[in-house]
Amino acid sequence: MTTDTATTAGLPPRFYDLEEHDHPEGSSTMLGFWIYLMSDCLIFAILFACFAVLGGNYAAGPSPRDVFELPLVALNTAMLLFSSITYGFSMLAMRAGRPGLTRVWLAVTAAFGLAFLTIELHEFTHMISIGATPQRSAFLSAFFTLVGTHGLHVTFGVIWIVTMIVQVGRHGLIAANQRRLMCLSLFWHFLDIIWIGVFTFVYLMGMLR
Amino acid sequence: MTTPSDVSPILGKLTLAALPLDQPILVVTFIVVAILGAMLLGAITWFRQWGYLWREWLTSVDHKKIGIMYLILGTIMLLRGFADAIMMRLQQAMAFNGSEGYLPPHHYDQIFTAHGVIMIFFVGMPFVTGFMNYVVPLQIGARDVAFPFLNNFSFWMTVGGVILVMMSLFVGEFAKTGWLAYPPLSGLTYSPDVGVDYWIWALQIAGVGTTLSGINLLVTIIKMRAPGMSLMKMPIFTWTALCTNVLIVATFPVLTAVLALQGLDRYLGMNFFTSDLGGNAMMYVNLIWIWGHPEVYILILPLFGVFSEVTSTFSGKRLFGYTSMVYATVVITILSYLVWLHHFFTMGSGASVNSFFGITTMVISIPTGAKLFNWLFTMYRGRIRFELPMMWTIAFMLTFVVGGMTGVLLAVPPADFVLHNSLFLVAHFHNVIIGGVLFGSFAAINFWFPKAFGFRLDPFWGKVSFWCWVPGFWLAFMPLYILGLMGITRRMRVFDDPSLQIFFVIAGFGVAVIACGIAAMLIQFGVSILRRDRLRDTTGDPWAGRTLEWSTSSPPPEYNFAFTPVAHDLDAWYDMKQRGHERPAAGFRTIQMPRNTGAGIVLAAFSTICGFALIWHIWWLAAGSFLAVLVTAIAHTFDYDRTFRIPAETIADTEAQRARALAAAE
Amino acid sequence: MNEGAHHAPDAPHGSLREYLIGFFLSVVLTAIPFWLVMARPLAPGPTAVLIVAFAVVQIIVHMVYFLHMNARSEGGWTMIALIFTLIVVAIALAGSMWVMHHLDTNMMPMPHEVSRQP
Amino acid sequence: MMRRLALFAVPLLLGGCNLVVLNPAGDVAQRQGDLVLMATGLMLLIILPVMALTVLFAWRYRAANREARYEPEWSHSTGLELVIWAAPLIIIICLGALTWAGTHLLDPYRALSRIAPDRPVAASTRPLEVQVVALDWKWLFILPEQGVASVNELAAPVDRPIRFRITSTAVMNSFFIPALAGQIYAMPGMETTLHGVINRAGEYEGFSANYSGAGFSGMRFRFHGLDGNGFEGWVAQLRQAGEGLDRQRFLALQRPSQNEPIRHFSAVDPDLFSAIVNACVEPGRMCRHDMMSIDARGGLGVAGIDSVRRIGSDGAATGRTTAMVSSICTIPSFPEARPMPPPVAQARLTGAGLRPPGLDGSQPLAVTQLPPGPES
Ligand code: HEA
Ligand code: HEA
Ligand code: CUA
Ligand SMILES: [Cu+2]
Repeated sequence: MTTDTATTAGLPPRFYDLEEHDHPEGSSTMLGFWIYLMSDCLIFAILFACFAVLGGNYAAGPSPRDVFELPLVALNTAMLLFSSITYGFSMLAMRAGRPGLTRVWLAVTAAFGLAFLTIELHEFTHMISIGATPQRSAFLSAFFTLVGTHGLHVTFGVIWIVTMIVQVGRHGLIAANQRRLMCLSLFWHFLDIIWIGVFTFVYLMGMLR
Repeated sequence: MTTPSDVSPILGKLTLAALPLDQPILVVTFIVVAILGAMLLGAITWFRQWGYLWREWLTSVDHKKIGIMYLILGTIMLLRGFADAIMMRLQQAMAFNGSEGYLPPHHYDQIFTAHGVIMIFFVGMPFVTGFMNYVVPLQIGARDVAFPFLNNFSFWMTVGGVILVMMSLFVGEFAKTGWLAYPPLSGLTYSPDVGVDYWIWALQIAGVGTTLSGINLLVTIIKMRAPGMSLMKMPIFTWTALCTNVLIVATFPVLTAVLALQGLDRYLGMNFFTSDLGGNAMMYVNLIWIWGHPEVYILILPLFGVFSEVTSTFSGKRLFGYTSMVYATVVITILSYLVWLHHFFTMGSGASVNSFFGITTMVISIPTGAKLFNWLFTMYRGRIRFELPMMWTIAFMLTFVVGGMTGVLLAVPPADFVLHNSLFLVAHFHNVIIGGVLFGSFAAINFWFPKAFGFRLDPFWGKVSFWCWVPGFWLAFMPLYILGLMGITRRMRVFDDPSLQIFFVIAGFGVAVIACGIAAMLIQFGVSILRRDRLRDTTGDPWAGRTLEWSTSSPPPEYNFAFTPVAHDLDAWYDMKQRGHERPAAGFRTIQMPRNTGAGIVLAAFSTICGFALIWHIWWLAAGSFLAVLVTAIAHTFDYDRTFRIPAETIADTEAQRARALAAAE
Repeated sequence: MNEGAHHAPDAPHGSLREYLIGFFLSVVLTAIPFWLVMARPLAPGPTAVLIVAFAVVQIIVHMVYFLHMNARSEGGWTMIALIFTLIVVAIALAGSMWVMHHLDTNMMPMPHEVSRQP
Repeated sequence: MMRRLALFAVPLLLGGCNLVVLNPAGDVAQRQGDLVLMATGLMLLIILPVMALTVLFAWRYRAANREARYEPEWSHSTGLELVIWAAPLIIIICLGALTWAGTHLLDPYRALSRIAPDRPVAASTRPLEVQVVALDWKWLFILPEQGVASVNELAAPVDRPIRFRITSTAVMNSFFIPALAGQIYAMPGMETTLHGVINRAGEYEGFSANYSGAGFSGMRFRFHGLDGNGFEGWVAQLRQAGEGLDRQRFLALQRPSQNEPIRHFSAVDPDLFSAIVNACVEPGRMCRHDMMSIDARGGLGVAGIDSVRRIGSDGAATGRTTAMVSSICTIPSFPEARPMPPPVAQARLTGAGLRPPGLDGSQPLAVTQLPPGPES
C-alpha cells in the first residue's frame, strides 16, 4: 500500500512519460466493439427469456409444429454457415493484403446474407398469409420478435458489408479499414452464434414440444 | 381520445386538440418557457455566439466540455423535476376534507410519472455521467475518452430524450402510469393516448446514449490508464466508475429490450404483456426490475467514489482500506443482479422465492457497511477540514444510513407486505437518493468546480444552501415514514382522513425549506461567478488533492497533460508532491487530438424526430428520419480524417504560462 | 499491463486451416441435431438434451474458430467481458424462468394437477 | 443532526397518530408489524453506533483540534477490517434467519394455524371464503357461502380465519387492509390468495395499494370486524338487497366508475368468480383454463387461428377493440378452487434465537422446524 519501490534503483523516479509516442487511433476499437456485442447479447437473452416463458402460450392457436418447416430452416442455417466461411475467406484475403479478393469474398458473403433474409421473409410471409400473425398469440409474438430481431441484425450486417466493399474499393486495405473489417467479422460471426441459439431453442425444441 | 379513423396520413394523430389550451397552468408555463427561450436564442444571436457555441460546445468531442454539458442538462432538469415535486406536495397538502385539491387526476398522474422519470433518467443519470466524463480521463492521466465522437453522440441522444419529455408538456401529454409503466395499465387498452409512447421513445433514445457512453467509459478505463497505474492503483472514483459502467452496459440492454417489447404490444398489437392471447404482464414486471434495481446502484456507486475521494482529501489522509473498498464495490456490482424481485414480493411468487431474494438483498448492506466504516476510519486520526464537499459527505453519512436501514427493512418480505407501495417506501428511496445521490452530487460539484472553471464556489452561500437542504430534507421526508406506518399509499391524489393533513403540511413546509436551499445554491453560482477573481485558484490544486486531476492546471488545457504522468502510487499526485517532482519545462511534442464533428448532434436530432413521428403515428416522417439516421451514420464512416495535431510550440506556450502562474502563486 | 496495449493490437486471427476445421465442425454439429429432430430416432427427452448439448459445443466451436476467442487477446479483457456476460445472461434467464414458473403455478387458472409453489 | 433525528422520533414514539401498521387489529398484520419492529431494532444495533461515530470522529479530528493524533499514512489494519466486515455480517445472519422463518410462516398463501397468540385454529374451523375482484375503480366482494356480494364494503366475523381469493378485471391492483394483514396484488386473469383474521371488532379501511389509473384515489372500501351476530345481521342486510348479481349485471358493473358508493347484491351467480378469473364472463369467450389445457395439449393448430374475434373487450370502457378467443363449448365448467396448503405449525414467529418482543419463555424456532416446502 505504501509508495512504490519498483523504481530503478538509485535513480529518481520518473513522473512523466517524456518519450511518448502517439497513441495509434482506434487501438481501443476492437475491445469497444466486443463490449457492444456483449450488450447486444443481453438484448437477445431477454428475447430468449420471453420465448422461454411465453413460447407455450398458443392461445388455442397454432403451435410450432403447425407453422415451422424444418427443411426451410435447415436451408437457412446452411446459408448462414456458408456466409461465415466466406467471410473467413475475405479476412484471409485481407491478411494477405489483397483488396480485390477481399471485396469479392465480401460480396459473396453479402449474397449469402441476402439469401438468408429472403428465405426468412418467405417463411414470415407464409405464416402471416395463413393467419399465424405475430398478433395471434404470445407464442407467435415472441417468435416473430426473436427471429425478426436476428433478421434485422443480418440486414444491418449486409448494409455494413456493402459499405465496406465501397470503402475498401476507395481506400484499399488501410489500417482503419482493416479494423472495420475485423469488427464486422466479430459482428457477423456473433450473428451465427445467436442463430445457433435460435434454431436449437426455437425451431428444434419447438418441434419437440 | 383519438380513434384510428382520426389518423391523418400527414400529421398522424397530431391535431390542434393535442395542445393543452384548456389548461391554464400549462399555457402559462408554455408562455414563460417560450419567452425565456426566445430571449435566450435572441441573446445568442445578438451577441453572435452561434458560431462559438457550435464550434466550441455543440460539436465538441472534448470529454471535459461534454461532462459540463451533462451537468448543465442535469441541473436544468432538476429544476423541472423540482417544480413537479412542489406541485405534488401542494396537491397532497390541500386535498383533504372533501377538497379535490387543484390538480385533476389527468394532470396529477402525469406529474408523478414525469417527476420519477425525469429525476432518475434526466437528473441522476446526467449527473453521474457528467462527473464520470469530466473526471475519469483526468484521474487516469488520459487526454480524452476512448471514443470521443461517440461521447458527443451519447450526450445528444440524452438531450433527445429530454426534448421528448419536455415536449410532452405542451404537445399531447405524458404517461399517467407511474415511472415504470406497468402493463396492462400502460397497454393500449387502458392508455390509448400518446403519453406512454412519449415515455417509450424518450427512454429508448436516451437509453441508447447511456449504453454507448457506458461502453465508451469502460474501454477508456480499461485501455487508457497512465503508465504504472495498475488496477489496484486506480483512484477509487475511477473504480466506482468502472463498476458503474459495467452495470450500465449489462443492464441498459435489458431496458432497451423491454421497451421494445412494450412498443410492439402498443404499435403492432402483439401479445407479450396483454392477457387475452397468452401474454403475461408479470413478465414485464420481472424484466423491468432486472434493469431497475441495478439502475439505482448505477446512480449511487459513482457518488460512493466521490465520498471516498472527498473524505481522504479533506481528512488529509490516505483512504482507509482501499482494497476492501474496491472489493465492496465489486461485490455490490455483482449482487445488484441478484435482488430484483424485492420490488414485487407482493406479486405472490411464494415463500422460497421471496426469502431468497430478500436475503440476497440484505447481503448488500454488508459491503455498503464496509464502505461506511472505511470512510469513518479515514476520518479517524485525520485532520478534517470542513469545506463544503466534506460537509456534504458527513450529511450523507448521517442521512444515508437511515435510508439504507429502511431499505433493508423493506427487504424483509413480511415487512414489505405491509410497507410496499406505501409512503414509507417513498421516504426510503428519497432518503437514499437525496441523501446519497444528490448530496454526493453537491459534494462533487463543490469539489471539482475549481478544477473545471479555475475558481472556487462561494463558501458562504454554499453553507446557507447546505443548512437549508439538510434540515429541509428531514422535514420533508420524515413525515412520509410516519404516514407509511399509518398505512398510507403512494400515488394518492386525495385523502379522506383529515388527521393526516398535518403531516403533509409539515412535508410541504420541508420542501419549502429545500427550495430555499436550491435558491441559495443558484445564488452561490451567481455570486461565485461575480467574485471569481477573489475565488480564483491558480495552483490547479486548491484542496491539497491526491489524484492526478489536481496535477494539471485549472481549467485543464485541451490536451489535459502535456506529458502523460506516470503513476507510482495509489495517490499518484500526492506521491509526486511528496517526492518533489519537477514539471518538465521543455521537450514538448505535438499532440494528436480528436477533431470536433457535427455528426453526433445531427444523428441525435434525426433520432429525436423519428421518435416524435412514431409517437404521433406520422409514418412518413418516421421512415424518412430513420433513413436519414442511416445515411448520416454511413456518410460519417466515410470521414477518415478525424484528428488534428496541436503543434509543440502551442503546448510550450501554454505550459510556460502555467509555469508563470504557479510561480506567481508561490 | 496496459503498456503493451498502446500499440495497435494485432488482433487474433485464424488461418485457412482453422476456418476450414471450424466450418467442417459446425456443419456436422448442425446436421446432427436437425437429423435428430427430423428423423426422430430417439424419444423427445433425450433428443432435447442432445440438441442442447450440440448447440453448446457448436457455440464453443464458433467462438474458437471464427471469433478466435482466447484468454490473451486485449489483455484478457475480452474473455472477462464474455464470462461476465454469460453470468449475467444465466442469472437473467434462469432467474426469470424460476420466478415466472412460481408466479404462474401460484396464480394462473389451471384445471389440471394444481400444486402450489412456496 | 442526531438531535434533529431524535426530535422526529418523538412524535413517532408518542404516537399521537394511529400507526396502524405497527398496531393493527389482526393477528397476521400484528406479526408483520412486530417483524418490522424487530428488524428495525436489530439494525439499529449497528446504525446508531455508525451515526454516533460519524459525529464523534468529525468533531474529534477537526483540523482545529491540534491535540488529536494525526497519522496521514495510516490506512490499513487487518484486525479492524475483519470487524468492519464481520459486524454487519452478524446482523445480517440474524436478520436473514428471521427473514427466512418469517417469510415462510407468514406466507399469505398458507392457511392460518392460530387466530391470536396461544389461540390455535381448531381443526374443524372452516375459514370464511371471500372472493375479491378489483374493478376500475372499486372493489367487489363475493361471499360464496352466503351467496351475497357487495361493492366497496366488507364485513367479517371477529376471530374467524378469512381466506381471500383475489383477482382483477382490468389492471393490476393491490388488495390491502392494513389493520388485517399484508397486501397482495390483484391481477387480471390470475388468482392470488391471502389469509387473515380480525381480532378486534371495529371499522377499518381497505384500499388498493397499487396505482391503477384515474380513479385510484377513490378505490377505497370499509371493512367491518363484527361479532358473530353482527356479521349475520350484515349478511341478512345484503340478502335484502333488491339486486342480484349475474353475469349481465357484472358486465354493467365492470364499466369504469369513480368513488362508487356502497352497493349490495343478493343472489350471486356461484360461478361468477371463476368466470371472472378465467376472463370469460362475456358469453362466447373461451375461458383461460380451457385455453391453457388446449395449449398444454399443443394448441388447436392452423384451424384454431380463426377462433379469434375482435370485440370491444370491456364494453364501452375505452371504445377500443381487443382480440378474444371464442369458446368452443357453450357451457363453461369450472374446476374446484385450488387446494389449500396445510396450515403452518404452531410455532411462534421467531428466528434463530430471537424472542418476540414482550414475551418470555417461548422456545425459539429453529429453521429446520419449518413446514417442508418442495424446495426446502
Ligand atoms: C440510489 C438509490 C437507491 C439505493 C442506494 C437503494 C438502496 C437499497 N434499497 Fe432501495 N429503492 C430505490 C432506490 C435505492 N435503494 C428506489 C428508487 C426504490 C423504489 C422504486 C419504486 O418502486 O418506484 C427502492 C425500493 C426498494 C425496495 C422495494 C420496496 C417495495 O417496493 O416494497 C427494497 C426492498 O428490498 C429496497 C431495498 C434497498 C436496500 C436493501 C438497499 C441497500 O443498498 C442499502 C444499503 C445501505 C445500508 C444498509 C446502510 C449502511 C450500512 C451500514 C451502516 C452497515 C450495517 C447495516 C446493517 C447490517 C443493516 N429498495
Ligand atoms: C433522483 C431521484 C429523485 C429526486 C432527487 C427526487 C426529489 C424529490 N421528490 Fe421524488 N420521486 C422519485 C425520484 C426522485 N425524487 C421517483 C422515482 C418517484 C416515484 C414516481 C412514481 O411514483 O412513479 C418519486 C415520487 C415522488 C413523490 C410522489 C409520492 C407519491 O407517490 O405519493 C413525491 C411527493 O411529493 C416526491 C417528492 C420529491 C421532493 C419533494 C423532492 C425534492 O427533494 C426535490 C428536491 C429538489 C431538487 C432535487 C432540485 C435541485 C437542486 C437544484 C436545482 C440546485 C441546482 C443544481 C445543481 C447545483 C446541480 N417524489
Ligand atoms: Cu400474476 Cu399473477
Ligand atoms: Cu431495488
